Amino acid sequence: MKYFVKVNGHDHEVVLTERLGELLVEVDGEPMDIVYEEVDSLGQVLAITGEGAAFGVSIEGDSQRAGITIAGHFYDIEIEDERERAAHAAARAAGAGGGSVKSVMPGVVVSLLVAEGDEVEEGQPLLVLEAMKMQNEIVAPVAGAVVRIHASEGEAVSAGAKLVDLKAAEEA
Amino acid sequence: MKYFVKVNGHDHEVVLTERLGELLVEVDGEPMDIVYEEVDSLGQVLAITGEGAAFGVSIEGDSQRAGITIAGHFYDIEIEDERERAAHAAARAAGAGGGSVKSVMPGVVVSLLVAEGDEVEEGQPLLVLEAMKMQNEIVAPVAGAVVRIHASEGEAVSAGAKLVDLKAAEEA
Amino acid sequence: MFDRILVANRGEIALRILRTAREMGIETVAVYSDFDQRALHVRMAHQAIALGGELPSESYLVGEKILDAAKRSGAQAIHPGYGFLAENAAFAQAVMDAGLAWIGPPPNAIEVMGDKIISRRAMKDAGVPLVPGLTDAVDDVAEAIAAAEEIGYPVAIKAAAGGGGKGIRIVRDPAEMDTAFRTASGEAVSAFGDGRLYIERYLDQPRHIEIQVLFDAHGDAVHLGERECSIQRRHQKLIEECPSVVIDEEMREKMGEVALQAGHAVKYEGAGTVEFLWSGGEFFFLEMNTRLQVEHPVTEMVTGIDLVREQLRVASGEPLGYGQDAIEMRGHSIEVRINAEDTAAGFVPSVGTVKNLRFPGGAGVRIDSCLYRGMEVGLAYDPMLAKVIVHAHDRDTAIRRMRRVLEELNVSGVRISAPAALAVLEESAFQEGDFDTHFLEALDLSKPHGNEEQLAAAVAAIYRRHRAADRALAVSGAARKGWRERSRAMTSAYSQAAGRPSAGGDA
Amino acid sequence: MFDRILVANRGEIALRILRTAREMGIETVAVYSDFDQRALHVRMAHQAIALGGELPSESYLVGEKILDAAKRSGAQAIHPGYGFLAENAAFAQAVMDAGLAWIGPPPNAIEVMGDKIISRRAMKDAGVPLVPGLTDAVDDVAEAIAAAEEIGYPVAIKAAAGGGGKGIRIVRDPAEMDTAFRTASGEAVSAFGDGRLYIERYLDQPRHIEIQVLFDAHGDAVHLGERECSIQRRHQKLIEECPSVVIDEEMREKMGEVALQAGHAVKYEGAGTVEFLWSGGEFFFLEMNTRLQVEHPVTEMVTGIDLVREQLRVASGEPLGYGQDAIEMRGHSIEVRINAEDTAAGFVPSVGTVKNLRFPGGAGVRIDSCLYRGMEVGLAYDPMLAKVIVHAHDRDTAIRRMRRVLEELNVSGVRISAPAALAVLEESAFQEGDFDTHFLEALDLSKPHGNEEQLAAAVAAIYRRHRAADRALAVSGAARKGWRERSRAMTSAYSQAAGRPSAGGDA
Repeated sequence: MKYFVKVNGHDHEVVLTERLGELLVEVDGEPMDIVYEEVDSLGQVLAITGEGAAFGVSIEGDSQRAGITIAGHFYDIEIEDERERAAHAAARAAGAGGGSVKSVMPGVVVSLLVAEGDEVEEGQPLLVLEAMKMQNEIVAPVAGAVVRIHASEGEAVSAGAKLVDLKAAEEA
Repeated sequence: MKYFVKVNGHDHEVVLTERLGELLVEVDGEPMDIVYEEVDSLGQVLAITGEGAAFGVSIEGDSQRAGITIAGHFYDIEIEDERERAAHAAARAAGAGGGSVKSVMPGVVVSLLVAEGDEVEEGQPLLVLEAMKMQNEIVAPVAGAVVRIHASEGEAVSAGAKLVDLKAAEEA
Repeated sequence: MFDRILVANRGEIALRILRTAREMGIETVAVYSDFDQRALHVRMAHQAIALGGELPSESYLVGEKILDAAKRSGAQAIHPGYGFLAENAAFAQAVMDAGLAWIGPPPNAIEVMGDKIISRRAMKDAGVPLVPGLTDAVDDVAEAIAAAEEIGYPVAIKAAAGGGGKGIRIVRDPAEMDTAFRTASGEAVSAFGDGRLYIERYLDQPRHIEIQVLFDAHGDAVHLGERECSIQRRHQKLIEECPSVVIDEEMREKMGEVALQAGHAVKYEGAGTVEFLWSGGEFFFLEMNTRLQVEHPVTEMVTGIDLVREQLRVASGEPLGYGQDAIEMRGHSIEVRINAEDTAAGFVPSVGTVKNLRFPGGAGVRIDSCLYRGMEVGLAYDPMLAKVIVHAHDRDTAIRRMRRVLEELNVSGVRISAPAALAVLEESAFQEGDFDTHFLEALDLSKPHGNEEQLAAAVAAIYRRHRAADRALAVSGAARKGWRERSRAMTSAYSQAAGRPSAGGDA
Repeated sequence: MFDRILVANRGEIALRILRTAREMGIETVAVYSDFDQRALHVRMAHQAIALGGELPSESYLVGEKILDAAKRSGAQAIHPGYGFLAENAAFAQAVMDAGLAWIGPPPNAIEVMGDKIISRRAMKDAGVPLVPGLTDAVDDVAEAIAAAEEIGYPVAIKAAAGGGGKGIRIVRDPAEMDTAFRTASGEAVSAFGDGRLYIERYLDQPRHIEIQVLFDAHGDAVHLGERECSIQRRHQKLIEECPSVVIDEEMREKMGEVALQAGHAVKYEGAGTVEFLWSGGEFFFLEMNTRLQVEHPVTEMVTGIDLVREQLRVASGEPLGYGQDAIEMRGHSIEVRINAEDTAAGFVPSVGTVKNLRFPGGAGVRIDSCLYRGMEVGLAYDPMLAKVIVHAHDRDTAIRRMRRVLEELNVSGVRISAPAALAVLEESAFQEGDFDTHFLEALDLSKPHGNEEQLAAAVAAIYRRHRAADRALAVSGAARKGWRERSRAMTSAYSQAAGRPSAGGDA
């Protein structure tokens, strides 16, 4: 099985092949010699690669998105297998042409600075979001038109919630 | 439901009664005011009794036998409900008249000091058990006759394994 | 000394205070909101009193509930920790009016130091050096621009009632004043209910250096040297250390003297911190924190003095019993704050349930933490979950030790600030002591700092493959699972037959 | 200094050594038996080399495997920890013959000190005070009785090759000699393959007090004060502290001088411990441990010196660089060993899988542990899982701190020795410093020491009731469980397509 693994935004390909009861591991086209040992059911893994380089690895997440910690550093993981990648590519193609500004953190919308139909510049503040008692301006990532506003003033929003739909100027 | 709970060898009775969705707790005939809150699935419990005395409690074990740690002290628990108590009492009555010396720890039998049929005094060494590299003499708890020897020299035994069956002198 | 004290706080600071009290033979009373029913501070106290309510505003911030809990528990004194009611002069007064001891400075000292404008005026009178600026609030943008011309750009606009970085804006040019003034004022109103702003000079390559002081009720006082807190972002500190590389013995004495002067001016009692901005060998009074601070452990590690113990001794009327000569600083200590936040995405808060938990160990390592497996991390409370503190004979070894410690630490279920701290510790400029308060914001934390991407990719793929195999086996496996493994913890509050209210119920 | 070292050990001591090496910028190589594949020391090292085999005799005790691992990993030196090959002179020689540095004393020093009879003779020649007794082995019971008459009863029979309490018997009367001689001899043969016994006076109310020494390769040496290790059972220590309440500055200097004399007599290098029996102001040489000891952290806490760091410095040829004047003792430190044993049932070993794990935190607490959730505790290896060490400004506070710490500690899945240690710390005689080496054995640990029996009974009943309710719900609940929750961990060792042997395979 081939996996497409984005690690901190960088693409890697991992191929796992079972042969005679052994799992052969290939990363970015090169075979990787690895001992993989799960310590518990909480995502603690021992990995020993090559000539004995040892790593205590912690992994958490679901089948699409995971976080890995190795020696204190965090690796953000997005993973797709071949079938998923094909399915996702088809979905992206179908949905192209629009864009949503999402909340990167949970918080409360303190004030809306634009209205539906407004034309906005890239970097123009769209709304003020308060999280952990700090106020943050959420700005337009591109120039364009405000198609729809999903949040109202005083509303609590969760991380990943759609705030504003924009139609990019070049699409208009 | 009434439970017979032996705590560090001392008998206590706990009655749990559900009334209108609340569990009423009675210990040794007295009502106990208790907040019981399970923190996780690993046996961590918060208990607050009476006027607010708070305890972090750790519990582990199975439905018959458990260990509880409160503020660093360990409580050995044997628990039976009414039905189990009746069943166990019947079993004990049926099996009366014999006694087994059991291994209190896992180890290896280094030497047997008695043979089947021997008469032994209370305190007389029956065998030498080596555990954690220390040799320990296992002695007869009562005077009597050696009915059967379950272990042989060099044999590894687990904790709780029967070593020697004795017939007490007063039963002879 | 007290027989029993109540700790009006939660999290790591509640535990930290409970620990010292226990070690002094003092009984401890914890209070808790409904959200915190399973918290470690509840389980580790002798008594626990429910305050009711999920939010701070319904629990830890409600003075009457705290006072009622103190009365019910028979506590003789209240320790407020930091945050919540710690710098609330009215509450301090109410505690004393209720006949209880307040483990903190006199209400008047809190009040004076709590207002930036009044405190600056008081400090000016006491001869404490201030950052060039106005001691009065500016009323509008025009006044602000006039003031800035007088002081010289760049200037900082700050909320008079502020703290923790809220309501602060830097202005380098008159054109920026309008926006800055409006947003700072709005933030100040929303955060403190007080929109007054004042203006001062903005210093270049400033370092945040603060002096720990201890005053008894008999007029005696000592300072315990400095803490270097320049590794911060939006005035939220991430890494603190003691001593500072830029402070020598002479400078320490000078700053210590000034800090004691500041405290004496407000008749301070107990433990407090005088914060300074340090720039090119000059230092200026910023504010005085009239409470125990988050970063107090680095001072404890280096001086060997237990600050909570000293707070309790002072509050019970004991004299300090030692002078400045008794204070010796040994070795070097560093603290890293473990916050629930995604530092790679601009330090946004991270929420979740703590799953795996592995703390570092070994020599010279101190863990002040409220973390436990199964803990829920939400948005309603402070994101600081733990502090990791190291001590070693010199700064270089302390940095190496902290790197080792952060490499050992593992918390899963929420994102934590440890990788950002590790990135700072790996920077050679930090290692050489060459940094200021802008260091952390200038560091690109979105860029990955680990070098094991291929390994991470391989582990992720194998892990996913194993889970898929598990899922295929799950149906047959479920029947074999024992009765002790459960998918979630259960909760019950039982009251006795006689119908007395449960101790865990609403107070 | 070395670039890379191999640690030929496991458990907490392997981690402890790895930690200091990491902090010194030295790369670390771990070795492990099949049983230890998931162990923390494997996960925390830079490199890990499998030795193969489940038992110590198939792995950590096989010198050739260790040397082969060192060669493969490119390590320049080997640290043996304690136990296993640490006091094996032949192995030390083999390491040196292989061109590697041995982080320990010269083979000859190990050899002389490893034999009780030879070492006593050497110490007698060096003017070190010995317990009245014979320096020669006694061949039979008659000779033993004659020797005992000369020395005076009570006497102790000890194995010449012994250690750790094996092969020791106390004889108070000639009539007891026959049995004692036979069992001691048998135990000595089985434990050490050497049945030789010697006899010495048995001291009343003896305390086990030992001196930590450090020698460099250039003839310089310092002692680091004493450790009080009298809380022991069958010569297995449970609680150690530094300093000892019975040792004043003058006595410390005297014992320190003698300890250095002992080391100089065998041309010692590195860290070592000279053990004394102390009785009524007199002290007598017991033996010298030619390695780092389990209880070394209490000395580190009080002196501020990292003993492993000093071992590495000495082994790499560096001079100590400081004299006796530089050694200052500050405050008081106590260590408790956390063993997997049921102390209520006579300290029998406890086996199982570690489930819950909660370590204490706060100021003055050090955790040296190899514990992790899911760890299997078996019989093949030492039952010591962790050491908890505290430091405080005085002994009274250190005791209170340790009590607080043991109250916070929670390990479930195996029984641990912490409740026994807590029982000792709660005894007023211990608190007053009034104890000897018989204290622990005289304490009735089968008697419960906790006072919350009724609470325990109630919690047990409610817990059981909840589990019964879970069981009733289990079938419907199982389907909802996610793919990440599994009943057991999975293991795989993969090798690459090209067919090179896996690094995790047999060496």
